[in-house]
Amino acid sequence: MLTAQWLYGLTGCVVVALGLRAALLHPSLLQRIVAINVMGSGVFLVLIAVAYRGPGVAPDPVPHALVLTGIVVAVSATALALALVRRLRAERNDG
Amino acid sequence: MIDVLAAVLILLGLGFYLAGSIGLLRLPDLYARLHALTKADNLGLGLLTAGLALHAQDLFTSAKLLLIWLAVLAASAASAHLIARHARRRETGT
Amino acid sequence: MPELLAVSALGLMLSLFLGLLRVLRGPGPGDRMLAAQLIGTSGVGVLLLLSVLLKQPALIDVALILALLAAVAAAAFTGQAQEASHD
Amino acid sequence: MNTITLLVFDGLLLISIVSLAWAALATRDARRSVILFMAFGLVLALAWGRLLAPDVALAEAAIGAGLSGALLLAAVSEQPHAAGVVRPSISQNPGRAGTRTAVRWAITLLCAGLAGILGWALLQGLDSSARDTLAQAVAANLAISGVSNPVTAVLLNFRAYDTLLELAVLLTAVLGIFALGQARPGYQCAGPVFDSLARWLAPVLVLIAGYLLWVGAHAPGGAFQAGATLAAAAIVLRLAGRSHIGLPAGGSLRLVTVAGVAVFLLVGLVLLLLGRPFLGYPPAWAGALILVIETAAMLTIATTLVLAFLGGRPQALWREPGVRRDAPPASDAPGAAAPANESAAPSLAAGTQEQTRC
Repeated sequence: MLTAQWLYGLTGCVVVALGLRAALLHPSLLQRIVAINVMGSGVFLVLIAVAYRGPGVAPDPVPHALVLTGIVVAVSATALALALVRRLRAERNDG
Repeated sequence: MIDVLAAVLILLGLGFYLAGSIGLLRLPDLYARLHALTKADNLGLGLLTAGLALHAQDLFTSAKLLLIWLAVLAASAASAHLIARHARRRETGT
Repeated sequence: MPELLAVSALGLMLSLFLGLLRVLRGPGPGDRMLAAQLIGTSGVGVLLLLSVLLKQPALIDVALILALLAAVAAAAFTGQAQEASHD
Repeated sequence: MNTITLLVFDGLLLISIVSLAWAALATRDARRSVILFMAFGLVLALAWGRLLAPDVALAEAAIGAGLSGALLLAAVSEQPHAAGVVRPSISQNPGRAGTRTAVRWAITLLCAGLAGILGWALLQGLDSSARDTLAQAVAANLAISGVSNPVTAVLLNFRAYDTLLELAVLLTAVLGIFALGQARPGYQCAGPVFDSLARWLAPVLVLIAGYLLWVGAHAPGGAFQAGATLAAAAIVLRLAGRSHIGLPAGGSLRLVTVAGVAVFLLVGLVLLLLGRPFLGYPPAWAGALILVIETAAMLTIATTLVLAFLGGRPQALWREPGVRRDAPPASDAPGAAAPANESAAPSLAAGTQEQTRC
């Protein structure tokens, strides 16, 4: 097991926990969206750490492809969530 | 010879970076910090890219390094202007 | 040469870290944006050094994208700041 | 890099990641949170570079540190106050305060426990020797994939289904955004300084997008990174207060929005008709087919991200068919086409008819 693997992987776990906690507890909807993004980044950190094979060795490309997909899906989900927040706010202002 | 020159440029760049970031941390107000930041952006990165461009094998890489420096230069000039104006507007309350 | 680059990468990482302290400390949004700018510039430098150290020429492209988008970020910040001062 | 230098480097990087994540989520000020989140994305891009994942670093630099931040900042700017949409407080009753504290602690402990389990599973997984089978399969088949960048080979050949469905997710998100409301009005002009910056930044971004698309076949890059960069070009123009940001109007906009999924499906179905498996490219054609799909995917991704930034359906999309329906009865007049064009031209501004030159 490489030092970088567990170092970055465990950091990813900590980031997931931080994000999940804020996603559940934060009073602001907008920052819950940020929290979910942070949580996703923690997962990406774990995946890329698992793919790492040491300096000078080609890493596993499959987790890289997964994370790439994940980043794009995360940004589109964020955009949809922001549109929902916007609509929610408009409805509240009307009522 | 070229390696020595590249090393000197890179180390000088590093010096400006550190000076800029220490300035950002220590200087008293936003406008003074703005001043400090430009050292890191303009000179620090400029010297660093110059050193790495000397080190680079092909012309394409050197061109990309130059473009990076120009981009950061333009971005930092524009954003320094915008941040300063924004701060002034907040102060004057308009 | 690699040793020098490694030490420089470490130095730039330190510069990024100092910028981080300013981001956390603030106090105003302008200060934070400024410090984020420093983090960006240091990050660009770190990526350039890593591209040589790790023999990953593609990291130069990453640095290029970061540098170009730093301007977009600054504009997004001030664009919204203007709207905020509008009302 | 020797071991000690590398360890200190990693340490600084990881402390930055954790403290930025913490700080972004601890604050109640939404704008501060977003700025910290952007810095977080930037530092993550360094981590991807450090872990030899330049493809991911490119996407993170364009999306994580750039576009997500721009999206969130645009949302923050609309908020009536900086505190964000605060949930209606469940109860102001002080008797409930104790319960709420207990719930907070329970959730915190739960998250810590989850991190512990995740970390334990990770370490177990890293220890096991039965791995790398997928990496070996990719390496063994790279020659017939049509590209030499293994990540692109996985995304567009070996796991092309995933990417097709990912584009479908993007399309769904756009439709959801359209359903939720209209695009937000445009920005004010940022002034001459930013305008002159945008003037050269936008074309450079378009150029880099093309470069990333092309280089993706044999080096890090590809449709996602290129699409995000292209979207950044349009967003720069939008932020500079331009009315024309390069978004097509009306039917063309719909076409571009579905192009990624459509071209992907078309290629798959044609291959089915030719007796090959769905999306099983013949090796001789794989490179060209991947480039075609990636080009369509890039345009779709860029359009999706720009529409996401606008935050709702552009008026162009909905008004234009109406204009067409009205146009034929009046078409005997030679000027009839002109109003239709006029209403389409400002609609490029996507919901901002009042846009003026800066």
